[in-house]
Amino acid sequence: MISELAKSELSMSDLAAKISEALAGADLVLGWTASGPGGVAAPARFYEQAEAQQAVFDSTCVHNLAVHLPRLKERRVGIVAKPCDARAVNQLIAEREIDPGRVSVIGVECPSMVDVKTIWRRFGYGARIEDDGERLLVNGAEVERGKYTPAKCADCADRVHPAGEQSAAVADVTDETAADERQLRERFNAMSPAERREFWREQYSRCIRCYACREACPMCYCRDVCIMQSDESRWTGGGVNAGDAEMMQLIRVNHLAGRCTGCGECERACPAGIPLMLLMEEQNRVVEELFGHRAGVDPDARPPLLSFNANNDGWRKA
Amino acid sequence: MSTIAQAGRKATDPLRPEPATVIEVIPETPNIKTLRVAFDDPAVTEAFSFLPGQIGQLSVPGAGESTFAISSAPSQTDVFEFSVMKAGVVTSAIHELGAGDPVAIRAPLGCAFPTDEWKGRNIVLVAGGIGMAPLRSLLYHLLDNRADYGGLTLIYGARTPDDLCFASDRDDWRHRADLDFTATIDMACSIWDGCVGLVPTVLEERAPSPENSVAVTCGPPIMIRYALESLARLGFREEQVYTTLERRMKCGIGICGRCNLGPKYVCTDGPVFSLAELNGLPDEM
Amino acid sequence: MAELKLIGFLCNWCSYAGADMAGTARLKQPGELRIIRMPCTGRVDPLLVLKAFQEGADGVLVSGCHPGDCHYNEGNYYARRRLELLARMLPAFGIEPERFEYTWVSASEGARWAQVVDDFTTRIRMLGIGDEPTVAKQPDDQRTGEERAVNE
Amino acid sequence: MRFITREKIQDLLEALASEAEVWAPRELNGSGGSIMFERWRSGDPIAFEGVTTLSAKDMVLPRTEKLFGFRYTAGTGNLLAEALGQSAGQPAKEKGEHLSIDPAEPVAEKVLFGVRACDAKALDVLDSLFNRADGSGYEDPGYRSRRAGLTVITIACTSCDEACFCSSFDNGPAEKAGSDLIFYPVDTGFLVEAVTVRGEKILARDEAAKSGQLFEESMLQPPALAETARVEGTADMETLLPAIFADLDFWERSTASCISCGFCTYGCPTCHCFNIHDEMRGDREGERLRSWDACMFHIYTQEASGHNPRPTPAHRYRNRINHKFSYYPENQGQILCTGCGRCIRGCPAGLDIREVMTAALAHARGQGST
Repeated sequence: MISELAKSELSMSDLAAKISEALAGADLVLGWTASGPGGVAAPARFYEQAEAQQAVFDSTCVHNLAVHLPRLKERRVGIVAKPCDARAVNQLIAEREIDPGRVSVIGVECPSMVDVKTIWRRFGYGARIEDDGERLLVNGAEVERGKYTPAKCADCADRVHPAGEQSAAVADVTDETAADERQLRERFNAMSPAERREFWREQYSRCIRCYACREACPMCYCRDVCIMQSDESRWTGGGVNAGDAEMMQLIRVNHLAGRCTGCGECERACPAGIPLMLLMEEQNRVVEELFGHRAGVDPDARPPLLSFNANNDGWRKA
Repeated sequence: MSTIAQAGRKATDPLRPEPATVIEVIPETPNIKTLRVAFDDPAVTEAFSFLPGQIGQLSVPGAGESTFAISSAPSQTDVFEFSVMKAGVVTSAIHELGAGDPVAIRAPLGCAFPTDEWKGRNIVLVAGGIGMAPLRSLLYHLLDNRADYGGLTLIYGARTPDDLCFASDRDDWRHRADLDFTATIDMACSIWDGCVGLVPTVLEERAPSPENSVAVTCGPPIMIRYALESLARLGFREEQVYTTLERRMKCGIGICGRCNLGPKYVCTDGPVFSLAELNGLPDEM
Repeated sequence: MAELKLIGFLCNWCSYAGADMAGTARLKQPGELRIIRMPCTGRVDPLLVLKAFQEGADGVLVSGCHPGDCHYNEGNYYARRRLELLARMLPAFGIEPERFEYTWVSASEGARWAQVVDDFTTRIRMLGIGDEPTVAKQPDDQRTGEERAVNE
Repeated sequence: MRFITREKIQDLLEALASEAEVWAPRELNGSGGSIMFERWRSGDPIAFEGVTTLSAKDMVLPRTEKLFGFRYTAGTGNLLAEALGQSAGQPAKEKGEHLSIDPAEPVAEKVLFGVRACDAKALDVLDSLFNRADGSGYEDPGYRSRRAGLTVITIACTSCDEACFCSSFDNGPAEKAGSDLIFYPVDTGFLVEAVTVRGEKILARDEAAKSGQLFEESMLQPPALAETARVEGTADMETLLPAIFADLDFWERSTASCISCGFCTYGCPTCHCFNIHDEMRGDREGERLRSWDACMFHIYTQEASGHNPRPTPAHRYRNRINHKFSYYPENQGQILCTGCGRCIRGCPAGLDIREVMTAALAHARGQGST
């Protein structure tokens, strides 16, 4: 069940209290501690109420922890979730993958995440990131927040938490926001299909087939029997090459049709920096255009590709 | 651009198989077939030999390669056998093969049963289902060198009479005076007038003496587990008990990484292990 | 000039029979389309279409029973959603959307089938040979620097 | 020591490129700033700073490598089969097929420029499995010929980042093992030290250079090297890890955030597990390929029967740690980790192998005392 949201003035002690409270009914709570590699938050599990004091939530809590829920089906789990993470929880419930009775969501307002990966690329791995909600500092010097806001946050449509309350500060959307990502998207949008094919081949040539895109995705819960890595299926070969990488992503896009909640974890996880969300975003847009559906907003909604409308689906006349 | 020819590489590349041909396919059970195979190159046949318990990589190029115990007598090397249970992609392709079809083989791989150490001792073989395959090779070796060993006992079981392999061998084994052979099935049925009972149960009923004996067991993991318990109850110590393991393998030469039990690789340090060795390894079966 | 490769995924119960009818009626139709018989358009995984393009198809046509007439009652209703989504996603994948079509042809519409094939083939002929198959199977040894865009 | 200016690096690579493929680190476009080893061509820029996203191991263990090609042809195959078939009264060659396997193909000589000591050392670590110098072990033909044709030019590290931990091991930021030449960065160029005869030959090749002398003598002092983070007690893990192997609860808790992707192994300069698989090109011919595989994948140990000895991410991570710090040292005499930190920088789940190592050591020592 999605529990009430933490109030807007969420302090770390409130968060600890929420986690302690959840642990009264749960075996463990998924959240973050501050001590991750590179000095940013890292995912953690809280089993005992005494551990809850270590919990943090800040703009480096980029991970979507809902990815762990399908593997924890047998346990009663609490999960600290940003609004976009909560959409994934909702979608897992909608697909009957997890039992809502065993999951309690500790909703946290999202201050808008920072793009840790980009900051580190630019300032070196482990560069110190400080974010007081207004000013963003890297190694003690203020930087322009907009440049280090992931596009998914800049364009966030989840300012209203799926549980119903207003989610507070999302970064000001300016032209500078997520500049690199926007530039890439504009460039992509201007391409012809043939140019895009070339673009993707170039991108996919860097894929090393580590499956981080799949494993980081909360909705890719077929995991161990996934057809893109199977002895049985011949959808892809077993080698590392651009063609198979392309097929892998076509499989992912297809299988996430109407199910992707847009959390961007696939792209964040990709060590080769392949802009996977270009495809996911486009598909989410088309799905909404065709079926008026946004995945994970309503845990009771029927996935659009598992249903049909006999009378109104006629896009092409016979 | 200069290149280095791969000259100087050892004469044999361990990952490169030798072309071979299926001579005959013998259906054993609804899902097990024995393939009689021979290398295409007479020089390869000439150089080929194996010991009981050793394994080989049999491939249908295009479908892939898989690991099997060599199930035939080590004394015969011009034509030898793999008994293959249909389970995945490669074994399904193998089951499609007929006489004359080409295959490729890397063999022998792995280590063998220490039959030299066993000379003068009684040998108890305990097999279930497809687990008879490696023990069959061992049994033939023991029979070929019968005078070197003491009493020879074989208990071989399967779920139903149809699931017992090596029908023509069994006829022979049953009539041999120098082999105490019991075939058993899990549950009684109308077409079976022999012994009925699970292999470990039958083993305890037959109660072979641990005195100056070695027991060798191979079969489904659950059978092995209970057979090991039964052997312990009969008084067999862990260094008297041997088994041969199966794991997913790819390279067969201890480098691709997947078949290890702790620091030991089933493909090279095994597949034959004494229970004493196994008990010293991490439990990751 | 190399021959066009057109792939048709046809429902067994209607379009395949319709194509058969067009054939027995000796209706004139172009020969580039290679037909794959499917049990239902509901079985046409959009990935089959994409795989066909990846392997070098110049055009892919899916044809099934008219909505409302599915042999399995609702297979083509599901297919319609998937195929429309696929059609709109093709440009993002880098495939010209004109190279794909889905349509409905019943078992009795032999003449209509001939028309569909003719229209589709003509359209693809205008577009010409499509993208080379993505050659997947190149061992990494041949990985070279010049195929990549790099910062100058 | 010998010295080369930064400007002359291009001339050096130019000279080397006339005889072999040169590979050097380079920032890629459109990849969010990744640095990768790329084929170097005259005039290409080189990324002298930073660590490549992937290691250099694909110089010796390509991501996908053709083991051999094979083809099915009509015609005679096995004489014995035919003889036996005739005596049995059945035609042996029902399908008239014969299998032939292509001979090995030559591989190109390569120069790897600008690698870090952790990656060069990793080659030395891999040698102990794939290509033992004393010939006492396995010799992998593909690895061996690639390695024999590989010249390794290493740049010692004068700075490092938080994920680096090479100082935890015998190697460090200027480790020599695995390299032919070591370049020490100084103000205007690099002090150069030859490690092998092959390295010395490069130092002696000035006469071939278009722009005159490449190397000069220098009295400059070698720079101060980087000091990385350390995990203490790495050498003890070989004997300590087996004690806590069976404590799956420990492994589950300490690796809980692992999402079971393969980046840590694919990014790792020493991870070398592989898959062997066949791909057909049409009906009559195909290739047997060897491709990277990862022990973090479920399918890696999945058996056709359905049984999997390492069914959860914790089982798999436990194997990975044990392989690196216990099994490999026991079997090959070297730790299978050089502290490059890629698995830490690149982990999408923020898991830090150093924390798992430290926790495992503490846990094993704690168990030992009770």
